[in-house]
Order: sequence, then C-alpha cells, then structure tokens
Amino acid sequence: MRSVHALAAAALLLLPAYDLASAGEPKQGGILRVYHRDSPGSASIHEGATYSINIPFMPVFNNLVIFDQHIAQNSQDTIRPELAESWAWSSDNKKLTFKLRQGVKWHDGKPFTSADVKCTFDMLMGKSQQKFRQNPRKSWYDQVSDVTVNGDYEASFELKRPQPALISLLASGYTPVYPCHVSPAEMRTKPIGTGPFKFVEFKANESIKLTKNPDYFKKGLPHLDGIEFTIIPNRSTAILGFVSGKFDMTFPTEVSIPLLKEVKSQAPNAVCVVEPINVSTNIIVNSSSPPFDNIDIRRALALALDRKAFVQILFEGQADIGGTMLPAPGGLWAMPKEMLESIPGYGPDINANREEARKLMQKAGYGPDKRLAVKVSTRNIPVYRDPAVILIDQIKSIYIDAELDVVDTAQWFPKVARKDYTLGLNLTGNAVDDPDQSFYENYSCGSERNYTNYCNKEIEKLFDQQSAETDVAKRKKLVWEIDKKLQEDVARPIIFHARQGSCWQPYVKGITIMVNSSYNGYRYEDVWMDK
Amino acid sequence: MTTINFDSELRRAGAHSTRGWRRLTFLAQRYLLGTVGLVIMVLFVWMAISADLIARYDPLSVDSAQRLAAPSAAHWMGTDSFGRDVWSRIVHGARISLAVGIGATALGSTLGVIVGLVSGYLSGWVDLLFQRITDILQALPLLVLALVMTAALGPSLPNVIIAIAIPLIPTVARVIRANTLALRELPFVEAAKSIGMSETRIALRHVLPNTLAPLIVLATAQLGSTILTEASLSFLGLGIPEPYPSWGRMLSESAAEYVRTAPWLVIFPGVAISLAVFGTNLFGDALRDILDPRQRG
Amino acid sequence: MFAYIVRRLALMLVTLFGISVIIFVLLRVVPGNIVDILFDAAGFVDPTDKANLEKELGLNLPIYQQYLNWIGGLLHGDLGYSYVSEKPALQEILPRIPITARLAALALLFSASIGIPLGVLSAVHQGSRLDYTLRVVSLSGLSLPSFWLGLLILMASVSMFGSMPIYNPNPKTWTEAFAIYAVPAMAVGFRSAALTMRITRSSMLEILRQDYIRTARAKGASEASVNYRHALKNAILPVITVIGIEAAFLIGGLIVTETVFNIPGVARFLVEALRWRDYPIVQNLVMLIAVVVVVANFTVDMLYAAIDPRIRYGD
Amino acid sequence: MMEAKTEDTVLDVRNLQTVFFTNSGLFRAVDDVSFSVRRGETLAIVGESGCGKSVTALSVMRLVPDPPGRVVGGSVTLEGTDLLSLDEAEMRDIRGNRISMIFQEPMTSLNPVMRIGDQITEVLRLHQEMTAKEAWAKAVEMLRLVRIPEPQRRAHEYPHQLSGGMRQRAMIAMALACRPALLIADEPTTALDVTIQAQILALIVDLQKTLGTGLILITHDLGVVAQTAQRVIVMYAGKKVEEATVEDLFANPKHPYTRGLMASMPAVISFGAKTDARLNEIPGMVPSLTNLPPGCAFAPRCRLAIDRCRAEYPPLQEVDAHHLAACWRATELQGAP
Repeated sequence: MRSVHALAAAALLLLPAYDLASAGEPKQGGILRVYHRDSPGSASIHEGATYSINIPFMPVFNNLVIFDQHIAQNSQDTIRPELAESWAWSSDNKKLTFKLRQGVKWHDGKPFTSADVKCTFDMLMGKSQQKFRQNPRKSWYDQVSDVTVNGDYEASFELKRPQPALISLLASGYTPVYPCHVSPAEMRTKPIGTGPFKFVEFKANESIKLTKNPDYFKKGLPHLDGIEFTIIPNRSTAILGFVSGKFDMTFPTEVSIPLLKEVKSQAPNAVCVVEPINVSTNIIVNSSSPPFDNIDIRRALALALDRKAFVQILFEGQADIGGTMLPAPGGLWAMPKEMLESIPGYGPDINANREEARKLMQKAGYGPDKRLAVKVSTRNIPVYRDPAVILIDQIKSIYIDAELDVVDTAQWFPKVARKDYTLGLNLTGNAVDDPDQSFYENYSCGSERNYTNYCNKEIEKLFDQQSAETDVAKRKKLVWEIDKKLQEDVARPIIFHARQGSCWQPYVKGITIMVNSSYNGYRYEDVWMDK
Repeated sequence: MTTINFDSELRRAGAHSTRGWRRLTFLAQRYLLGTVGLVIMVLFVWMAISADLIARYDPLSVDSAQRLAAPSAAHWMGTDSFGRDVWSRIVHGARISLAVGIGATALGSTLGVIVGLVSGYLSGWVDLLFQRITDILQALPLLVLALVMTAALGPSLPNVIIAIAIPLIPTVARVIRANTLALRELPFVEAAKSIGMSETRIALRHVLPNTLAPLIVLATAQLGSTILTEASLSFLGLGIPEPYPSWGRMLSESAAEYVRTAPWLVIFPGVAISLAVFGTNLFGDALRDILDPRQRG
Repeated sequence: MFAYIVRRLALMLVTLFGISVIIFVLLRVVPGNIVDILFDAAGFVDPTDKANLEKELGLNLPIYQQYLNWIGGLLHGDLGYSYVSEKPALQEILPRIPITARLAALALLFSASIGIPLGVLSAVHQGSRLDYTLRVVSLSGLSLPSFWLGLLILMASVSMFGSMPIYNPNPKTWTEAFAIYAVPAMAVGFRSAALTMRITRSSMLEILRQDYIRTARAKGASEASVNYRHALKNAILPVITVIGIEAAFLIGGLIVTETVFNIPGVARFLVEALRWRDYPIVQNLVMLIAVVVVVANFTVDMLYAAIDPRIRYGD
Repeated sequence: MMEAKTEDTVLDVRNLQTVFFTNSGLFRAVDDVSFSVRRGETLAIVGESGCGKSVTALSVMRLVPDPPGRVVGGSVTLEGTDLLSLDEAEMRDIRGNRISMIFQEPMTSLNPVMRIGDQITEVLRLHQEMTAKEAWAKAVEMLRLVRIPEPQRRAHEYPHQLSGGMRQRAMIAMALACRPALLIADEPTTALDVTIQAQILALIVDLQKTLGTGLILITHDLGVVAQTAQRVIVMYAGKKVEEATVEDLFANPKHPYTRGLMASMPAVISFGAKTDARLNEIPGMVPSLTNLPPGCAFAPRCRLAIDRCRAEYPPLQEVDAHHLAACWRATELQGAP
C-alpha cells in the first residue's frame, strides 16, 4: 500500500503526471461502466449534499467556472472558464462579473443565456418564486446581495463585502448552472444541463445512464459514448464486480484501505490511488450540559485522543492528522506541523498527554474509583461506528466509561439538533478546500451545521477578517490562528481526515482524483478508454 | 435362512439398557446426530456462560499495534482490524447469539402460547380475533416482518430480539391452539371440569403441560433460525449494533474486506454461526423423533 | 365448497386489512421520516423546509386521514407517489415484479426438483448411510447464513471463471440470461430445497407406515411401485402445503439474495425503501408481499383439494 | 402331529418362530407354531389381542416389518414351495396372487388417492398378462362378484366415497381377483357395524366355497368361528395352546384358556369395538412377552394352575383324536365350560 501512497504523492507533485505517462491519441467511443455505492435521493445536485449525487450527475452540467479537472489540488489558480469565457473582480472586490459563452444549448435545444445564471443563483439564495425542495448550500451566498445580468451574455454577482473565496465556491461540482425553463421538480427526476453527457434514465436502486451530448460546446468532446452507473449498495458484490471486469471503475473515493488490498490481490493490473477526501471525523461535544460543560473535562477529552492509533487502525496509517482545515500536502490551508503539535492533545507523547488529562479529570472530581459514565452517540453506519469504538476504548484511560449509542439515520440530526447527546461522533465533508466554507458552516454562531452551538464573538470577527482578506499569505496566517484556537477551545475536536481509494482498469484514461475535495472532479468530458 | 445374531440385534434395538448410564450411551448411539447436536449446543452454552473466564482478552479492547494478527498462541483466532482478539469476540458473541436465540424464542413462544392457549381454550370471538392476529403475522415473511420491525424500533439488542420474536408467534400459536382444542375434549379435562376446577386453572395445570412436548420441539427448531435471522439482519445493516460482538455482524462486515488478506476474520464467525445453528438443528431433529412419536422413524 | 371459498376470500380480506393498518401505524409511530433522511446528507434539518416538505408529502395530516388517503387510492389502483423518485409507486414497483417472480419461480422449481426426490430417497432408505448423508447435508444447508452462501458462490465464480453473474436487464446471450437468474435462484433454492427435502422425508415416513402401504405390499407390488405409486402421491400433499409456506420463506431469502447478487427486484427494493422511509413504497410493497403470501396459501389449499379426492368430493 | 400332508394341503406351516427385537428385550411374537390349511378349508386362529395371531399371518405373507421383527425359524410351505427360501421378487409373485390378505381396517387399508377400480386393476396387472382395459373389466366383474351395486360407477370412485362395508367388499374383491390358493382374513369384520359383519362374513365364506380357496380367519370372536370355521387353533402368548375341529373345541375345550374364552363369550355376538373386548372371565392381563414366566404362560391367570404349571411348560399333546392341547391338566377337563 505504501507504493500506492507514494505514487499518489508523486502524482501530486507532478500534477498531471498520468497524462504524460499514458500519452496517446484519445480513442473515441465506449461506455464507461461504474458501480455506484447507493441510490441517490434525486438527480438534482443543488438539492443534495452528498457526492452520491455529484458523481453521476456532474457530467450532465457545466458551471460558470470549474476547477481544472486534471489538476489534483483545487485552488484559485486552477479555476478554468466553462460557461463563462472570462471573469473579473471590480476594483473594490465587491462585484464579480462573468462574460458568458455564446451558442451553448441546453440538452433540450433551448439556448443558454444569462437568465439561466440569474435563475439558478436566485433560487439558491431563496429569492425566486420557485423553490428547491431543500437547499443545503444557501449559506454559501450569504455575502451575495444580488445577481444581475447585462444582456444575454453577461452576469454579475454583487457582494456585501469582499469575499475572494466566492469564485472557488462557484467552481465546485456542487455549483452547476440550471436551466431557467425547467422546474426544480423536473430537475430531480430528469435533469437537463449543457454538459458533455445527457441524462438518459435513472432507475432508483438499479442504474443511472448518461449518453454522449453530440452538440457539446467543447468540440471533439466527450470521448465516451456514455456512462453507466450500476447501483450496488453491497460493497462485497460491488468489489467482486470490479475485480471480475464487469466495471471499468469503482465508485470514486469509495474503496477502503483494506478493500484496496483485496482488489490489488485479485486484480493486480488495476490502477488504484488513495487520496484525502476532505472529510474530517470529529467529536461533537455537548458543552451546554454536564459533564462536558466543564472545560477541564473537555480538555481532558482532547488530551486523551491518540490520533495515530485511529489512523493506524482505520487506514493502516494512510490518513491525515490536522485541525479543521485539510492537512498538507493535499490541503492548502493547514497549519505547519510545529504549530499543530503545540495544540494540547496533538503532541507526540500520548502518555504524557493522558497523564495530564487524568489530572484534569481528577480536578473535576473523577478518578479510578469514580469513573464518568457517558454515551457516545453516532449513526449506525460503519464509517461512523468504527471510530466511535476506538474513541470509547481510548477514553477509558481517563476514567470515562463510554457506551456506544447507535442512532438510526432518520433520527440522527433531529437528535443532535435537540442536543440529546453528550458525545457524538460525526463526519464533516468539505466541498471546497476553503476556510470560508468550513469556518462559517461549522463554527459560526447560529449556523445550522454548528451542532455544538459553539459561539465565540472574537473568533467570529477573525472569520470575517480572513474571508475579506485578498492577500493569500496573510489570509493563511489568519486561518492558522483561527484553526489553532478552535482546537484549543475543544469546539469540535477533529480526530483525523480520511483518505479513500479509487480504482479503475488500466485502459481507462483521463481520470484525475482530486486531493483536497471529493465533490469537484467528475465532469469526465475527456475520459477515454484505450481498448 | 440366514443365521441371526440375537445379541447384536438386541443391542441394536437397545435392549439391556433400560436405565442409567447404559441407557444414555444407547440413546447416544441411537440418536448419534442428535447427540452430536447436543454436544455442540452444550459447548456453545458453556462458552456463553463462562465467556468471562475463557475469553483471554477484553472483546472490546482496541489495540492498534496488534491489528490483523494471524492466529497464534497469543491470539488463537487472530485479531481483527481493531486489534481485538477474535477468540474473545467469538466467545462473547456466543452470549449475544444465545441471548438473541433464547430471548427471541422464549418471547415468541410465550406470546405464542398465550395466544394459542387463550384462542384454543376460550374459543368464540376471542379465538376469532386471535386467529386473525396470527393470520396477519403469518402473511408476512419472517424476514420482512423482522426488517420492518427493526427499522421501526431502531437498532438495539432488545429491539432486535423483539423484532425476531414477533414473527415466531403464529407458528407456536397454531400448534398450541390445535393441541388445546384436542386436549379440551379429553376425559381428564372433562373430569377436572366436573370437580369444579376453574377454566384458567385447567388451562394452566392440565392443558399447558400436555402441549409442552410439541412446544419444546418447535422452540428448538426455531432457535437455529433466530440466530440466522439475526445474521441476515446484520448483513442488511439492521442487526445488533456495536459494541456487542455479534457473529452475524462480524461475518458480514469482514466478508468483503478481509476474505483474502485476513481470512480468519471470515472463517471463524462463519463457522461459529453455522455450527451453532447446525447443532441446534441436529438436536431439534432428534428431540422431535423422541418427543413426537408420530414422527418417529 | 363454494361457501368455503367465499369464507376463505372474506378472511383473506380481513387479514390484508389488518396488515395494512399494522404496517401503516408501525411506519408512522417511529420518529424520523423521509424528510429527515432527505436532509440527512446536508447535515442539518431546516425547520421551514421540513414543514413545507411534510406538507407537500401530506405527512402533516392526521394519521387516520393519511391512512384513508392511501387506502382510498389503493382501491382506485392509485398507489401514490414514491417520496424519493417522485414517480408513481405503481410505476416503480411494477417493473420489478417480473424480476423477482422469475427468480422465485426458478428457486421454487429448483427446490422442488431437488428436494422432493431426495426426500423420497432419504425416507425410502431410512437409516441407511445415504439417508444420514442427505440429512446432514440438508441440515448444514439450513445452517449457512444465506448471504454468506451467496457471497461464497460469487467469490467462487470470480476466482474460478474470472467472472460473475451480475444482473443486467438485457442479457446478450442465453447463457448470460441463465446465469443471471439461475445462480441466485440456486442460492435461495438451496435452502428451500433442504427444507422441502426434510418435509418430504418425514411426510413419506408417515405415509409408509400407513395400512394401505401394507395392502400394496400384500398385493405383491414392488418396492418401487409401493414407494412411488402408492406412497409418494399421498406424501406429496403435505409437501405442496409446505411449498406454499415456502413462498413466504422464499421472499425472506430473496431479500438477502437480491442484495448479494444486486438484483433490482421487489425484495431488495423493500430494504432500500425502508432505509429512505419511503412510506408509499414500503406500504405498497408490504401489501404486495402479503397478497402474494395469502394468495399462495389459498392457491395451495385449492391445489390440495384438486389433488386430494377426499377434499374434492367431501362436503 | 395331527394330520399328514396331503395333496389337498394348500399351506403348511411348521415350527414357525417370529421374534421382535425391542429395546425392552427379545419378544417372541410367534413361538413354534405349526398348522396347515387344506383347499376349501377354513382355519380359524383365535386369541386375545397381542397373542400373535396377526404376526403369524404376516409371517406367512413375509410382511413382518424388519426391523424390528424377523422370522427366525420354521418353514412355510405354500402349494409345495417353501416361501421362506424365496427371494423378494419371487415372493412378490406369490403375494396377491397365490396368497391374499384382507385387513382389519377397511378405512385405512385402501389407498385414499387411487380409484377403487385402479386398486383392483393393479393387482390383476401385477400377476396376470392383461391389458389395462381387460383388467378394468375384470375389476368391475370382481366388484359385482362381491355384490357391490353399480360396480361400473363404483370402480371410478375413491375409497372415501364408499361406506365401511363397501370398502371391505372392495378389499375382498381385490384379494380374490387373482383366485389365490389361500386367503388370510385378519379380523375382517371387527371394524364394521354389527349388521354388516354377518354379510361380509357370509360373503367371504361363500366366495371361498365357490373358488375353493383355503381360508385363514383370524379373529377373537368365537361366534364367528362357530359360524364359519372347520378347524380352530387357539393362541396364547405367541404359542399355539389348542387345536381342534370346531365341533370338538366347542364341545370339549381342553385348555383352561379356551374355556375362559368361551365362558366370556356373550350370548349375542356383538363385538363392535375396534379393540378386542376384555374378557371378564379371565382375570389379569396378557403377560408381557418379553418377560414370560418359566412355566406355562397362562399359569398366572389360570384358576386351575398347579405348581408344575409354573415350573414347566406343558408340551402340545394329542388329548383326543385330532385334538391338541398344551396343558398339564388337559385330560382332567371334560365337556363344555
């Protein structure tokens, strides 16, 4: 596995290394067969918050701008034009204007214009007549006051204050442009886009089929005749299907490290990479009621964590330890190692940390004879349950006897919202590797996804300060400081940032797995098959 | 005419072994499969009872240094990806399986007996109502009902036991009802009535004990199937949740990821489930032969 | 006979009505519904969106009202709309029925064609080594968790043939079509074959003790004639009942097998719909399964009457 | 022994021994029993239930269920052939063809899922070269012979559509279809209504006369014996205890057990019950066959028993001409009981 890891690291440095290695004229045709891990709730990317929707439907759409599909690390420098030919910030950094491509047609033949852009973002901001059934990323546009059009081929975003990160949000796979003339309900079942592939059918629990868009505005693309996703929720069956050659590719970023070994042992030719998915596993601590309203106990908890053990057990060493922001080398905003290790609980000497934690516990009145009994609540899904099992084992060392409390998916968020838990094990995914997205969503006062209701007005100010900062180096410094503070406050202790594997058959060319997001790299317009 | 060895024929028929140890060894030979089943069952029950003694490690204790260790003197059945000792988990898993098996069977049988007894004894509209209840429960396949029940009740050990127990009711109720109906007409029940014994007392003192044999046969047969149902629920993600080391989950969760790299994670839970179920089935078969003379071959 | 059928049909309706109430209530007393699941991935539940959505789906109505709406629709052939796909439930369920039906029919065929002959063989040679072997094999068949059996078959097929049967709506070759259905059918059928075998065996043993078997022997009939001409025709009656019961047993087995073999049939759909709390689908699927089971039992009784002259002509 | 083998002899049974191996021990169901039947003769075998009458019949048919039972000694000669030395296929040719048997329970002895006609046809086609059509015609003829009204229609019916008496008639038709040399009727009327009993019995005797068949009539009912049999053997605890002509036996029973049986015979012959009626005049029960006393098996129940009876088993002796009895005090007993 080490070699796969090393390979991934190499790919990271050489960036589009894969293409140089397998250079050659792309062959046309063929249907890319991919298995899908579960049946997405709908086909509407805007109404979803899982890459179960992004992956199969991103090829149907285009964004205004998009992260370069062949540069693994997303950053502002890798943003490329798509439906917009160019973009420009106003001098006060409060207006972002896009010049739109002309002659683009929706899959139903209607022309694409600036009205579609306005419709899409008005709906996202909740301003239009038509409403999404759910709108999970509304907060991305909190700083946008209005979207205006100038003729059919120009659209501008007016901002309340400078927010350089906006362009990154617009470049995410989560931000396709929807047609104005199709209702949100229709988009959930029969999506219409401008993208390289047209939607053919979506049979729930069975398959999703896309076919080549012959009128795609990028001439000569796509190479494939179509993409077929077969929905296989059972991982054993899915992997066996891939190994036996029934699929050209696994569901991206869905192969666990142990499973990767199985794949490698049965299909040695398969190309596999393991990359960070920018999903952090963290502990939500209910600080509004005893015993974790006591900062000492919260600190003890943070000190008791042996993050390396988590990574060792769950990822055979292949996951990253960091703060809120995705650690390097995948992440752009992670604090330096020395800084990280200065945070309580991140220091390398676990025993010393735990000794300190026990002292804190004793201070709070607990000890070997008076142990603290708590429940660790989490969802009944292995990726949630497994780290919880380790957590329970680790906090035994600081006089805490925890019991696992598994919660049905349908009852999880209502339960969390009711504050009906003491410790919870949670996963937080970040679509874009940008502090704005993760700080505001998870730590700002009153945000829906700030489960712990952490609210610190000073930090809140720092959030705004970094968000408005246009100098990247300065912004980084600010971000590090915030991140460190968040960890020290035990706002939501981050345990690790997961990595996942993706595999494809050697003849599949043109796939790049992103290293700092698992939501943005699935346009697949120039994927081809060498067979 | 061929000569006949009377002694060996008689031994085969089980003569000279009317009591004590010889009787037992004879039964063991006569019902060889049943004895094997009994031995397996006793072994598992012993495992469950003395789990704390024979488990060599804490079944929940995680050890990142010892993960995926192959079977060895230190870890007889190796360790899992958390570094937990598989032997200890199997042993404690016996407890869980037994809890599910016996818990669900006992609960299902008790409810079934109540429904069957009341239905068969009281007749009239109560019977009609209870029969409709059994009809309703019987019209849904066991796994479908258990699935809907666990989905509705949420994952936990007692809930899984309840979800598996409810679908067992109709079979038991039917057998008990039929038996009760037959027994009601028998002279000793008539006699009990004539000396003024109360209906409830008759039902409990006379009718119930006489339906015990078929009940035991039925319950043994169901014991194995409850263990399998739990395994199926685990596979569908609705079984007994962590931290309980359930065999079904141990098997279904390692089936994909460790078949080649750590086969002991797949083999031992698989063997444990199959063997336990096999044992109860063998024993149940023999028990049916012994207790239900109609079926005796 | 006619009165009997009418009575049976009436009782069937009562049973189905009871099931509809139970399943409906069961689904709704639990906290959490489709809306929570839809919001799940987003990581939070927006209360106004949730209220809107619940209103849109009619989940805000009083429970009896919801029930009446459902049953009212059902009587008009309107099964409602799937919450998830937003397509008519009928349109979602209907295309899956033939898949599962084909699978179940093959499995039943397999189970009967293996189980009945082996059961007869085992009974006729009661106490022999063959009998022991068959009993042990059938019991071990009943002892394997069905998902495990299915996975073993898949793994064996991958390592032996480098390929595996995975569902494909338009199989290209006959062999593929056969593999797609026959292999999973065997995985389910194996267990029910074991069950059928055991029941055939005990039924045969029971029959072989009957007086008329002795009569047949006294006539000078050969062993084969006694076993097959005289005994089997009688023994098959309880076996038919059992095959009816097995229809229910099979559906349970199919849930697991359809998941393992990734077959988009009715049984797996139920599991998925439960996960999504897609009530219209779950309700209607459970009703469908109940109807199948109830009708299967009814058919078996009728079949019984057709085969057994005592019932056909008797009162 | 009593009579020499003549050409007339259909069946000759010598020293037949049939044992059962059970888990409570060896059980001698038939112990050293000899008898013979002549063409057209009716031999009655009498005794309480469990005395070995039926096992004797099954031993002759070689239908003793094995395990647990086994014929372990003696010979059974039918029309000069030793049945015990035949292999199973040869024996099958005899059964239903040369020897037939009618059982006690007409309700359960016919296959419920086969038409009456088919069941008779089967035996015909097994033993005689016949087309299906011929066999069916013959079956209908047999039904007419046993006086079943509308035989054509009845042949198409199933057993449950016939009354008990009808069914027993059908059984008789089946048994006699191949004109056997010997018919064994094992309590053929016990399960029937009293009014039917006499008819069936008359039918059997009548047909036996017409066809010249030898008949072994197994019964516990001495009234039946008096009406139909020429000779009688009395069995007790697996052994033959007395044998005589009907006249001799009724006039002058020589065994206390036989005398007891006669004394308990009601004036009106009416055993309607399926099980043998309990004999009031004989105290005690039939002894357990696995645990027989060393002397005479009947001694514990016998009012006349002396010490010798308890110590030594009495041999079967010819106490009168053609009259055998196994009792130390046989000669002391004179006249009707």
